[in-house]
Amino acid sequence: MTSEDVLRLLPTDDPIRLIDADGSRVDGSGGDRYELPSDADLLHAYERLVVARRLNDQANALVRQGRLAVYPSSHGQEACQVGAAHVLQKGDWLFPTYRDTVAAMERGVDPVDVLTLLKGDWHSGYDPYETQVAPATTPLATQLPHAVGVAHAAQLRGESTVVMALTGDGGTSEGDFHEALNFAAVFKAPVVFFIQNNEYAISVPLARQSAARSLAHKGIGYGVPGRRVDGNDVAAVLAVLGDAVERARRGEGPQLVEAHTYRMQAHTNADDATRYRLDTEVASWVDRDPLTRLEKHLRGRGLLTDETHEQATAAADAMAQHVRDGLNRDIEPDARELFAHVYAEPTPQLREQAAQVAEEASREVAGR
Amino acid sequence: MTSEDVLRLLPTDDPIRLIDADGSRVDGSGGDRYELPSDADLLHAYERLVVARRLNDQANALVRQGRLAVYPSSHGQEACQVGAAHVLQKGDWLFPTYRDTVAAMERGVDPVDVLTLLKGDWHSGYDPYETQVAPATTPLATQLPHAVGVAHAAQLRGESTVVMALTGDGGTSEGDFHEALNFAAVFKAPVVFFIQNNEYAISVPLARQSAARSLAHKGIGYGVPGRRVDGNDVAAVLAVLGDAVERARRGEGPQLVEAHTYRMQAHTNADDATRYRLDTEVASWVDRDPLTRLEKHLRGRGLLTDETHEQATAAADAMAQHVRDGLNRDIEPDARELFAHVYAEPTPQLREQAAQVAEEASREVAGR
Amino acid sequence: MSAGQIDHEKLTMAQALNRALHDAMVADDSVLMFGEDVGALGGVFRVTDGLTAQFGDTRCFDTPLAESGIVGMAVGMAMNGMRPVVEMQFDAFGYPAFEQIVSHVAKMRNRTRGRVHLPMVIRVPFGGGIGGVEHHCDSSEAYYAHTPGLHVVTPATPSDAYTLLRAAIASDDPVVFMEPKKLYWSKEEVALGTDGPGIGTAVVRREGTDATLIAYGPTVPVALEAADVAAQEGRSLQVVDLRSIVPFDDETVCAAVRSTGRAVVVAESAGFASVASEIVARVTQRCFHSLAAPIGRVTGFDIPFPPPKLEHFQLPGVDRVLDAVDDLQWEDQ
Amino acid sequence: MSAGQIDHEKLTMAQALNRALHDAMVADDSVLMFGEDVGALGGVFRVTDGLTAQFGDTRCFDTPLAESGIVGMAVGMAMNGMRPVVEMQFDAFGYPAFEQIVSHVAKMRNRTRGRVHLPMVIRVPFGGGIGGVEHHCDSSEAYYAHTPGLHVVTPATPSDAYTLLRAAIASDDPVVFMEPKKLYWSKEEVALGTDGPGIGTAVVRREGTDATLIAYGPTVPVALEAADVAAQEGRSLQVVDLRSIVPFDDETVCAAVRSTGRAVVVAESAGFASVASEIVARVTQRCFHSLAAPIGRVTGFDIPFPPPKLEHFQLPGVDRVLDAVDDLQWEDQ
Ligand SMILES: Cc1ncc(C[n+]2csc(CCOP(=O)(O)OP(=O)(O)O)c2C)c(N)n1
Ligand SMILES: Cc1ncc(C[n+]2csc(CCOP(=O)(O)OP(=O)(O)O)c2C)c(N)n1
Ligand SMILES: [Mg+2]
Ligand SMILES: [Mg+2]
Repeated sequence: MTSEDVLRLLPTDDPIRLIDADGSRVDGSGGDRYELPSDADLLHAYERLVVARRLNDQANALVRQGRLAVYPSSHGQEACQVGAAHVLQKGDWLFPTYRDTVAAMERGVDPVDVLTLLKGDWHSGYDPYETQVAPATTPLATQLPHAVGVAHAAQLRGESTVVMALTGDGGTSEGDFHEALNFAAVFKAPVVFFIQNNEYAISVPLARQSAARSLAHKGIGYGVPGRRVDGNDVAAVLAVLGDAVERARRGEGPQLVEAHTYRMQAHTNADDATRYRLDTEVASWVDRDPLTRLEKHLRGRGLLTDETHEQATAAADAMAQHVRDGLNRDIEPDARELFAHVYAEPTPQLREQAAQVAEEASREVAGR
Repeated sequence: MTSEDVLRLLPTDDPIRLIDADGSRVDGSGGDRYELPSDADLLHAYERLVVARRLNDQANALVRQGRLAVYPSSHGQEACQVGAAHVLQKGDWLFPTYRDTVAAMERGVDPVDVLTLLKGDWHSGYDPYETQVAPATTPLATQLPHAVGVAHAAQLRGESTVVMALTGDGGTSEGDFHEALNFAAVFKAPVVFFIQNNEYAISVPLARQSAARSLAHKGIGYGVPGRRVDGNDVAAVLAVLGDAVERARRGEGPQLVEAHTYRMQAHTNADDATRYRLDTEVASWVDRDPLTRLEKHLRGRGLLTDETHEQATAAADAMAQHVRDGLNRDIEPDARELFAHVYAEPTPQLREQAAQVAEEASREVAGR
Repeated sequence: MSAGQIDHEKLTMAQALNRALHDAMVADDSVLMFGEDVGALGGVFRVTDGLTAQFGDTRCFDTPLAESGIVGMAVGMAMNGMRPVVEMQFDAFGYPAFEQIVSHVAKMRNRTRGRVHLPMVIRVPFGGGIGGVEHHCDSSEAYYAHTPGLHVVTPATPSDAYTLLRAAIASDDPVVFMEPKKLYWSKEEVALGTDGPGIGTAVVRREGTDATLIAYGPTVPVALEAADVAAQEGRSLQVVDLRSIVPFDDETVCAAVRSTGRAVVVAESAGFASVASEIVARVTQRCFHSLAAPIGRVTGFDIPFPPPKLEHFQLPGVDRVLDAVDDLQWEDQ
Repeated sequence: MSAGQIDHEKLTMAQALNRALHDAMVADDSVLMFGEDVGALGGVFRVTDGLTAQFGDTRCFDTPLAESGIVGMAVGMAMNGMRPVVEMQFDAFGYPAFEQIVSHVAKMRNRTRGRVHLPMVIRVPFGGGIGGVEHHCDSSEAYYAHTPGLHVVTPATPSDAYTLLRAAIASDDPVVFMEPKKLYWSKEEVALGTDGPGIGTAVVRREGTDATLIAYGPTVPVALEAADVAAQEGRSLQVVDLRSIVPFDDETVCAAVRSTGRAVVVAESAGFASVASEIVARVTQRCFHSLAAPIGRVTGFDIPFPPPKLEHFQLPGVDRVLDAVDDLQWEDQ
């Protein structure tokens, strides 16, 4: 390996951007290496961004109405999540975090099922094997070694699966991020590590998370190419992640992509973001909104008709209605479920404990 | 930060070397940026390398004689350890691993005390506060966050302490390596992370440890300069580590230095290295020996007199005699020690347990 | 505060903890607080609220998101003259630091033959009952209590929260300080002084003659409520609050159990190989011939902590405690 | 091997484990083995000797040195059709993987409502008695046994090593497989078959009528030796080998204890909040009125595992077991 081979692992100085905040096509900043996605792909992304934004709005509303216990909104990060899902093929896996409801939906998981956990019910509202979407993970970065294992297993069987592993900026500080990236590199596992750098880990700003020029600069330390992309430019996200997925599939090993984006809302509804950041900072990101940016671009090129717009809105309406219906249904808690999934067969101890709860329940019924 | 600022964090393509295997002064390979240490420093290093080599030989002999239970030899790595210790000033801290007996000795710890643990007695044969040498650590990489904490505490009090934190190549794969480097970078803690890359982690070769061009390439991902040095060239080790210590002390934050060296002997005496590496590989490193290299260099420059040589041998003899005397003394195991150091004050539970052991002992005496 | 004079204030447990941190930081410059979101945000439970503002961000500060690094750095700072207090944001997020806690925090004094000691506190919000999603409701005290070299304490009242945290910070040994999340908002008049029962001392929270309930942290109010109900039914239950799991106050607990001859241990964590098991084993050993019935256990089931909609099944409640008391073979007398 | 026909060979426990891995890998392509130094070296205890040579380095391979990564990768592989077996080189080096084990290995089936299960084995060499330095002699079974969702088993004989490891690999649930280091070189005739008592079953290793010794893993030979000595002194001790800590075989253990009316639990790990505590608590609960004396405990002290020169004080030995038996209030009868 010569020096040049090493340097190509470093990301560009600035995040790759294909469409500017005002909707115009960008040249330079490394973006020239990537082609703009096809009109069809951009139009599809547009519709899905509209739906994604609506999911965030709808979920926030359900929190206010007390139907959801908590919601970590991805408002402002929808381009990352739509992009991450759309570049995958059938059979590829996605490993989402708690903030990646949109990405899971875009991979075909019913949003009602994704939100089940946040309603206070069982974690896995969905069957991970139906869509190859892993259960969303809360302990930060812990899903990343799983992603490597899934990829390595597929690789050993000669399958061409690619695994998209999501993490936040905060998650990159955990030991598991390091170990996963290193394992992937050593085993040349087809994993795309995708960091949504939204500038905050709850209240902690990026500067407290890393002193590096960018998080993508970590790749070279593992022999893995690192790329930076404007996370509010869905065209760039699609292009850069698409390229990364293709490389991973071709056997070039893991890829690291950092998207620069911003968490427009509080960490969750339980958080008070005014304690640690200024409204003016938030406001400065409004202009860079991924949805309006794409809309401007498509309108500028005459690609976005009122019809497309209405079609997207209709899709969003339908999704929102579906989510409301699904989440307004009341969950009947069933105590038997407590003991049903701990092991393939409940242990004798769990059978005893289950019997105790059943007995309590029958006494309650009798006592009524 | 401009691109140039970032690139200066990358190490040179080849390890920095000041003295070649044949003893001659090297130019190029980045070595020109560093001055050769003074004659006095080199002569001192020579004597200490002789003593260090002898410590390894003596400890191996003591293992064969059954006086030491186990010994992880640093034969071949003495230049790293002598260098790491000699660049520090009074008040600086050293965090050694189990393989760094020589480094600890070079910081002023009695080698008999360092070896106490390996004899089967208490871990800390020495008082870490007397020499600012932390107790040698076995769980890999776990000492690195401690090093950051010691450095940060000193920094907060305005002290100019530098902390030298040692790890092997294998240790860099652990999450704690990542977390420590990142904490140090974020807090600009004056820590020099010094990797002795000896090509193996027990039986696992470097290629299974990392796919990166070098381990020093990890620095840039934390915003930390990474440097590579020929670990069998004590002049280069002194120069590069000396520079790193100075930078850390000046407030430039943590530094990462990787020494390329080789573990000439098995992992410990309990290991069978023939299972995983060829004798020819080992033999190829004999020519690069740190001690003979320095000797050739000094002889070539007429600096090494027979007198110096004899003086070094005498120092080694004295040390070896001291170690033999110290380790041939039998340890009287005292059961009371079991309970004395668990807490500042033994808990009531421990007092009960101690009483039980005391009672057993008295019955044994009575029973004789 | 002048000597002998002690302020009293009505505080929630979270506020009492905050005051303890504040007062300890005023009293001793070497006391530091760090972790995730403990700075500007003041902690997700606001336990560190205002500390950065008052003491600056070198005394109370946010770290990168890495618990092993947090605990490991605290070890180093404690080695070098500081008295760090660190927060694990939720109980299950202490697990990444497990190696540091077990292999270093717990062992440093012993492995250095007493030469290096670690005056540090690891604050761990624990337990359920707040409708938290998975990984936010674990009870991990058994892991720490089983590890020699750690003190493990847990308050059940705002007053104890203050006293015990001050004692933990003052301790020259590492203390794992378990904070019952569901009691963060419980409120009472708190004496802001450092005397009062310290680490290693259990207290009898309610006198009673028929049976003894042994509880700690989040189950103390449950035990007290059960005793209230039992009293209405004519049964007199004594309630012991452990406060300190390690060291364990055998004397107080065994005296209490001997005085009634019957006992039930009430704890939230899964029961198998738990602190509750230990209490049953050691008290039985010491009080065997005073016992009219085997000591009962009301604990969490041996299952991962369930989702919010199901957590009421998992948490020891008054009914279950009273059932266990009923099972103490009264007919045998 | 043709059906019904079972080979017998004289093997050490390490060899029996090696054969179990080998035979499982022959029987099922999805069985993989990985960890630190398990490839060319064959493991520091040679348990994986020859596997890479025979099956290639995609079936048995070395990984980077990172235990959380090892267990985490195993989770992913188990999610995706494999049956990984991983080795933690020494007991204390499993701690870096603690978060993965507790938050994922143990919980995956439950959190996915049974949709994702993890057929994986974590091999953990544990215990002292081999003169190992610090961090090489921990007994961590209590941490795992306290964690719902894990099976925890430990063999005490080469035959059980073979049978239990085959059963663990065949299990659809994760198994923490605790290997008593000091028994690696114990030797016996081993039946290389997969039937025989499985996970969840304790066995009576020696019949006896006066008291029951309950042991597992490294303390089983100690208990047997104590029973030998006691027999010479005219006391008949029964010995139960747990084999499986989770699930626990209440039936066998309680039947044994009821038959003698007295019992001592013998375990190497620190006693506080341990598996031994659990055994005492649950057996007392179930057998209270059959007990002539409180169940005794001989365990490690509540101290970090001591240096080699001192370890004989820490390890439960025959004398201490016999002392505990003597303490079972025989005069009360
Ligand atoms: C191991 C672990 N530690 C702490 C937490 C608590 N926590 C939840 S989200 C969060 C911040 C995560 O930030 P980031 O990775 O940037 O993702 P984001 O929320 O911004 O999407 C923290 C500290 C956790 N979930 N897991
Ligand atoms: C956390 C942890 N895992 C595993 C081990 C067992 N172990 C001891 S030394 C070693 C290899 C270390 O290699 P390296 O870091 O390169 O240091 P070297 O021995 O070559 O000096 C291993 C795996 C350990 N000590 N700590
Ligand atoms: Mg973030
Ligand atoms: Mg090495």
